[in-house]
Amino acid sequence: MIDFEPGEEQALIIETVHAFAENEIRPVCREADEAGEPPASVVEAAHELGLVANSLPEAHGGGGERSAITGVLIAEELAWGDMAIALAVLSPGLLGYPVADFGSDSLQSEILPGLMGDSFVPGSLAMVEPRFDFDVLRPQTTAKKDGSEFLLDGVKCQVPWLEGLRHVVVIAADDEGLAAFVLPCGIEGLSTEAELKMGLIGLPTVELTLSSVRVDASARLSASDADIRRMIDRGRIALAAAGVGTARASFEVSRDYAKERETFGQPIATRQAIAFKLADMAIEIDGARLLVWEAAAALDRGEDAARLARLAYDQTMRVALTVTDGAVQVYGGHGYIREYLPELHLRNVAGFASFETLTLL
Amino acid sequence: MIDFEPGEEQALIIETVHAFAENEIRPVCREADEAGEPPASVVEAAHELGLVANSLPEAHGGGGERSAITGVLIAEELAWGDMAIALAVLSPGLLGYPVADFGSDSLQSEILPGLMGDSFVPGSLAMVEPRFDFDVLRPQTTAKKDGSEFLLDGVKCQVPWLEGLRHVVVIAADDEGLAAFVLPCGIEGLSTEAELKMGLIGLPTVELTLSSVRVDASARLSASDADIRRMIDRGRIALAAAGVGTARASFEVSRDYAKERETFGQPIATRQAIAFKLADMAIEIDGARLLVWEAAAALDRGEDAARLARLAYDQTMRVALTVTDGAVQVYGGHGYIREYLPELHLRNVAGFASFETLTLL
Amino acid sequence: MTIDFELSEGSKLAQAHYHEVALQHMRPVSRKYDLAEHQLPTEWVDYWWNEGRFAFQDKMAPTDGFVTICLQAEELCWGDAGLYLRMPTPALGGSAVSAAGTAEQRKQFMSAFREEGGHPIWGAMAITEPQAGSDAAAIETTADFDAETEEWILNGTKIFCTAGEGASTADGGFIVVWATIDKSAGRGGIKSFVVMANTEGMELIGCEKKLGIRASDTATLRFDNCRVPKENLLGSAEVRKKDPSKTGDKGFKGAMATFDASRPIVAAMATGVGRAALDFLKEELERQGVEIRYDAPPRELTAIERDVIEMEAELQAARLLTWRAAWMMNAGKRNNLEASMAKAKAGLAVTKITQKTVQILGPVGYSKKLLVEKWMRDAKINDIYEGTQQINQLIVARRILDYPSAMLR
Amino acid sequence: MTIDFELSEGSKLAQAHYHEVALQHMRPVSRKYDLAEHQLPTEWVDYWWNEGRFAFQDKMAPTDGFVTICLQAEELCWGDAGLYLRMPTPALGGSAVSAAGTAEQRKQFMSAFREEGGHPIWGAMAITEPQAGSDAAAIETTADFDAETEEWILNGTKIFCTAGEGASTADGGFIVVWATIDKSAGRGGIKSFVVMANTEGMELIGCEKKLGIRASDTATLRFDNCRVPKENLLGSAEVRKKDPSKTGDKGFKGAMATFDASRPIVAAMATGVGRAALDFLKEELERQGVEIRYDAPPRELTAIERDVIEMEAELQAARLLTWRAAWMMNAGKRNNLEASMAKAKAGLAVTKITQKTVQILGPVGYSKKLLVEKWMRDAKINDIYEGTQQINQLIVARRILDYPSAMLR
Repeated sequence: MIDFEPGEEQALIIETVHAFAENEIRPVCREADEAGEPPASVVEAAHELGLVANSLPEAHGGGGERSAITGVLIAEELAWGDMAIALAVLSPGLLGYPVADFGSDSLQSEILPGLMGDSFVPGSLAMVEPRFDFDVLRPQTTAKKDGSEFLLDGVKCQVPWLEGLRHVVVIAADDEGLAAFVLPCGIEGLSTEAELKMGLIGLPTVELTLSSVRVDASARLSASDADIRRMIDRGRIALAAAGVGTARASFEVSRDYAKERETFGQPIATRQAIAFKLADMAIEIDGARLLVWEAAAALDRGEDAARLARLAYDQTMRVALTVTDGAVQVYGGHGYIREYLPELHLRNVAGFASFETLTLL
Repeated sequence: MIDFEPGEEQALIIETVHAFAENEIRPVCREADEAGEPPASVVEAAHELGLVANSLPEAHGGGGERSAITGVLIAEELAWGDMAIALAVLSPGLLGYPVADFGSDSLQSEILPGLMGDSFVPGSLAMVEPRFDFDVLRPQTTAKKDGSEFLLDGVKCQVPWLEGLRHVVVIAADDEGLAAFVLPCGIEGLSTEAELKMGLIGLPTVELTLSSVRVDASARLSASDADIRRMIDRGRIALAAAGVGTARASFEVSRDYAKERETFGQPIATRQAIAFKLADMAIEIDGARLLVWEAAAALDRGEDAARLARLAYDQTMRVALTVTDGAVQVYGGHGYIREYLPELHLRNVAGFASFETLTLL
Repeated sequence: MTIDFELSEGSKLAQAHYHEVALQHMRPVSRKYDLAEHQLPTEWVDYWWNEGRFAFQDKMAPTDGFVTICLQAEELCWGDAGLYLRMPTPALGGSAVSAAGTAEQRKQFMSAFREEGGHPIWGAMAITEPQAGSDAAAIETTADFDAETEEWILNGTKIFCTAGEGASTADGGFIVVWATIDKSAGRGGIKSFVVMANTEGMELIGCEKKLGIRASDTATLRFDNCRVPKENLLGSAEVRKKDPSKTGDKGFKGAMATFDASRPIVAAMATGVGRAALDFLKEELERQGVEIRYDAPPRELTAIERDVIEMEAELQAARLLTWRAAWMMNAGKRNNLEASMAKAKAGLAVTKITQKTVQILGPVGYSKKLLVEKWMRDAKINDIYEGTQQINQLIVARRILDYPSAMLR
Repeated sequence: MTIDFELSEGSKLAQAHYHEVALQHMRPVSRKYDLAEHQLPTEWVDYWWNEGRFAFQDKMAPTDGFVTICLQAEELCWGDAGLYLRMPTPALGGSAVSAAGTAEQRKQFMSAFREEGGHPIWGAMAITEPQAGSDAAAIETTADFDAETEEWILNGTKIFCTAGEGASTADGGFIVVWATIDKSAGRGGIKSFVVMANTEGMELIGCEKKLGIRASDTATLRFDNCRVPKENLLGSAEVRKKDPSKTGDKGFKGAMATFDASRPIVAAMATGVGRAALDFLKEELERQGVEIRYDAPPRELTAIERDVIEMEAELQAARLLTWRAAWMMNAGKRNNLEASMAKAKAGLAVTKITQKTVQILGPVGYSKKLLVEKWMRDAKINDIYEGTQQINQLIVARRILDYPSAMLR
């Protein structure tokens, strides 16, 4: 039965997360963008909400309530506060969800409790590679079986690398297709170089080089090629939700600015060119959000969501860019100044085409 | 030395042709669209202007003043009156220019004078084929050498077929690549079926079937594969000019309508949504026109204009569709009624993607 | 109660049923009545009157309410939007009566549409006037009360009245006419009146020749001292000087409310036309051996693949916005904003989708051998009627900015 | 005299020369001064002051006048738009003096920029105010005449003053400040005044942190009883109550005229940034073995091929509109409409082109290892300053509709 209203529990979660985004995240988003990392305080505070923990298995101390719909609702609200910080506070899921879904019991016991301890421990997933023609389904990073071990070689980029990171999930191609490995950050042969990028600066990322990294077969998750494709779908849908949240933030601040800012003695919001631009923003944002919800609902029903994920991701990419660019326009000269939010929103979504799995559900 | 002003002679031609388009073509454009052919009177009247004759060789009674720039200026003005009628009155060029450029003396003597006689004689060129993936450079219509003759087989579409047509130029692939043949309309094995299409209804066209059409080698023009590619460039540039003229007509009528039509006691042109739409139309039309001029200038300098032709053609296709669709929007409900021009303009440019060589320079 | 995109059993049955109807009874005569403009599409009208309107009842199962109605509109307009608008139903006239009428009025005017047998009849709504456009306050058609005969006397001209020929000429049908009973009161004076078919003083001037939906009778009607009994007034006769959309006047508000109900349906109709084009394009591409790779990286896609994927996303966004607006009516929520969002998005999306489809298909897309060119012409109406793109943007803008109409025109 | 797209010899030499300058002196420090925001780019400034400004003179040949100036702007902004705006030149201040000043004033204020040696100096124009935005009539900075000392006393605050740091602090430079000598007269009271660098009462508050063009000093300046001799007023001191843009007042009109001269240059700057991105993309694609087939049928193109071809068309359209507006100045034609057309088109086109380029290049496009992401940030300014996209649409709309500003705001 068609229904567009979040359940009571979901509504409560939205309310809580929105309040957090408004009171804790939004006020420090500029600081994080200039500093190149999120303030530790906000990350810890978010950790207390247990947003990721709540979706991890009860067996290891989690809430055991994994829901893609709830996940996208949370991602949108957090990203409404700030996309970079949202991805940072959700990063434990980059490690936790794959391990929970495809990790051996011992691996789960080794890793999951650590993600749900008293203080925040980030996670990371290395998917994207630094090539203009990178194809997420055909990584050039390889994993060669060598007896009871694997040998990993390749270069990854846009790998979240937050303070205190212990493990990173690396996607590579082995003889069975796509495969995922859990590596300790300190493992021999793994080196990192901090990345400078246009946006998402508040989320520190690295270029990750793997030269003959030797890991035991137990480090390989049981995820099949198909499983990892589904993981990519989950990532795209989650990221799309974050894009919707960013676009919504940009829409709201520019709407408010347009009502305050006066020219020729009238608020610029009374000019059709501005008013209609805002109207289109609102329409497109709602449209993209519904695509995201539909894709998430498909995930929760256990259906193949590849196509819906692609539609939601691509649509959000277009909408987020148009909306944030439009917000800069609405602000006029001030839109170009780092004192106001639109330029930050624009930078944060400009790389959407290659963000892929910067967050998971 | 950069200059954006037509020469004195060109200015005079524009003035004359515009007056003709305004007084003779525009008043009958709706009639032609409903009737499926241009009124004979307007075609004859246009013939008197000698627009095509003026560009044909002096040796055969023409003006010998072939200029791509002048050609696009004329095409824009005529199409400003009506695109279908413009293509009809310019159709002698579809036969005359290829014959003048690549025909034997005898063929020229046989055909050209007829195009410059007392009364209008149309021409035609069969290029496009009825396939969604038609590639103008790889026609499936073939010409097989058979002794001193050629055997032509294939199907063409969007072939102009006006009252009194005597010869049609057919583009086919022979063993040397693209080749052009001049066929009498009555030749054995050539059959036609009248086409019904969304727009350009005022220009009657047919689907042309060639089944083992046997012609003497003398019917093959000397045009090389490269020559015909250049012919295609000339067609695209000419057509782009017609597209610019159509878009300009749509812009002008909707601008005037917007100044007359009142809602809430004010002309709708005073609303930014309408005013800015009109402004964008004006900007895009001028931009497209300059691309057309630049491409035509390259032709007149004898340079390879393939790239510029493509840019001009594609840009005009986008602009013409956006502008005519926008004009319908400006008219609101009236834009959907066949009593007003925008819907006609929209239909006329909607097929632009495949018009290719419906006119030449 | 939570977010859910699964259609109910009844909705799925409806979808399947009306898709079949579209295939069997609309597509076969689609081109015929595009060419034979204004001719009554008897095959379709008779089918609907004699069978179609009853055909689905036996299949009844829990539906999604208004969403299911949108599904019907989408499927039937996937069949043919022009024929859909020519269906013998109360249409917008019915919506007006339902929204603003009393129980008696609903019974009096609507029951004929439920009776078996008889000849086909239509309902319609007449709002637009030659000078007024989308500006309801500028309505010049007048309604004067004759206290003696207790009748309202209508005078004026209406244009763009969809189904106006059928509704004005087939006995038993009716047209809801917007008129002012007090010009000085502006919108406050505007009321709607039910005028039965063939009422003396109502004259059918003719039908518009249009870009598309040529099977649809878009009528011009003249009212020359056309008398209707006072019972045919929908809502109260009281005139409020304040903008009635702010007051409780069920007359104008009710009339306006019909848009909140009809816009999602129009959006669904648009979606249907757009889907017709997109479905055909995808089938044709498949026939041509062109595959759409949803999992290929953006940088490896062909132009056509990206176009198709974008068109699918745009169409689905429009559809979901439509379903949301319709679902809100089930839930009894005010959907004025969401209905305009859906209408604005769907109208624009399908205009672009159908235009793009014509382009991609090249010469065959432009030819009347296929229906693609017709779908492009039909689709455009959705960007125009029931409030143009601009009107709906205006409504959305006012709502999101919380501006009264006076602040944003 | 006829339509001609061939550049003159001098123009071609200029193109080649400034392209070399961009390659040798701008690109190498482009990233450095993007990261070191507001730091004086000494390599570039010193080069320009000591060599650059004289380097081309010996190559003199018949040029295309203003078109050639646009070519310079395009090439140098292909190098780096931020550094271009930091060039020690009279810039917009110079345009204002040339347009509205007397021969003496031109000599007095501009000559220092032509003298050899000395230290680098800048010219600038200060119009925008915290509350005014693009609304010139709302300017609140006042200029009062002190009859005793025959000086104008300026009071107010200016923001978004490009090159404002250099022009206000390097002796010999100057800023043209817009101020009103009669608030009640609206635009009629607005005059422009030349304020020499380091004039007492003019204070540099600071520079804006921006999305892009970070090498450019976008200054905020406060004027606190800042006194300038009466000779520094550009144009007449007479106040016309009528909208001066309709009268002969060279003061305001001249000030406005500077936009007609500067907008084509801004459009050319935009084109340069957009071309930097497009050139790089095409080179990168070539390195990757991706060919752009200009002769392939639309239906066979890859998404990237179509993107590139469309970007080329958009960029070229912007460039030609720019050249036309500049050529009109050579021809002494009023180019107010065409200048705004070029500005509006170029600003929007390059915003989209650079954003698209970032997308196509994926992770590498988003990284600061390349300049592509910087070009996207730099390009956006062209959609905003010298009149936003919307302001230029407004100007174009008024002109094509022949509406006075009062009818279309």
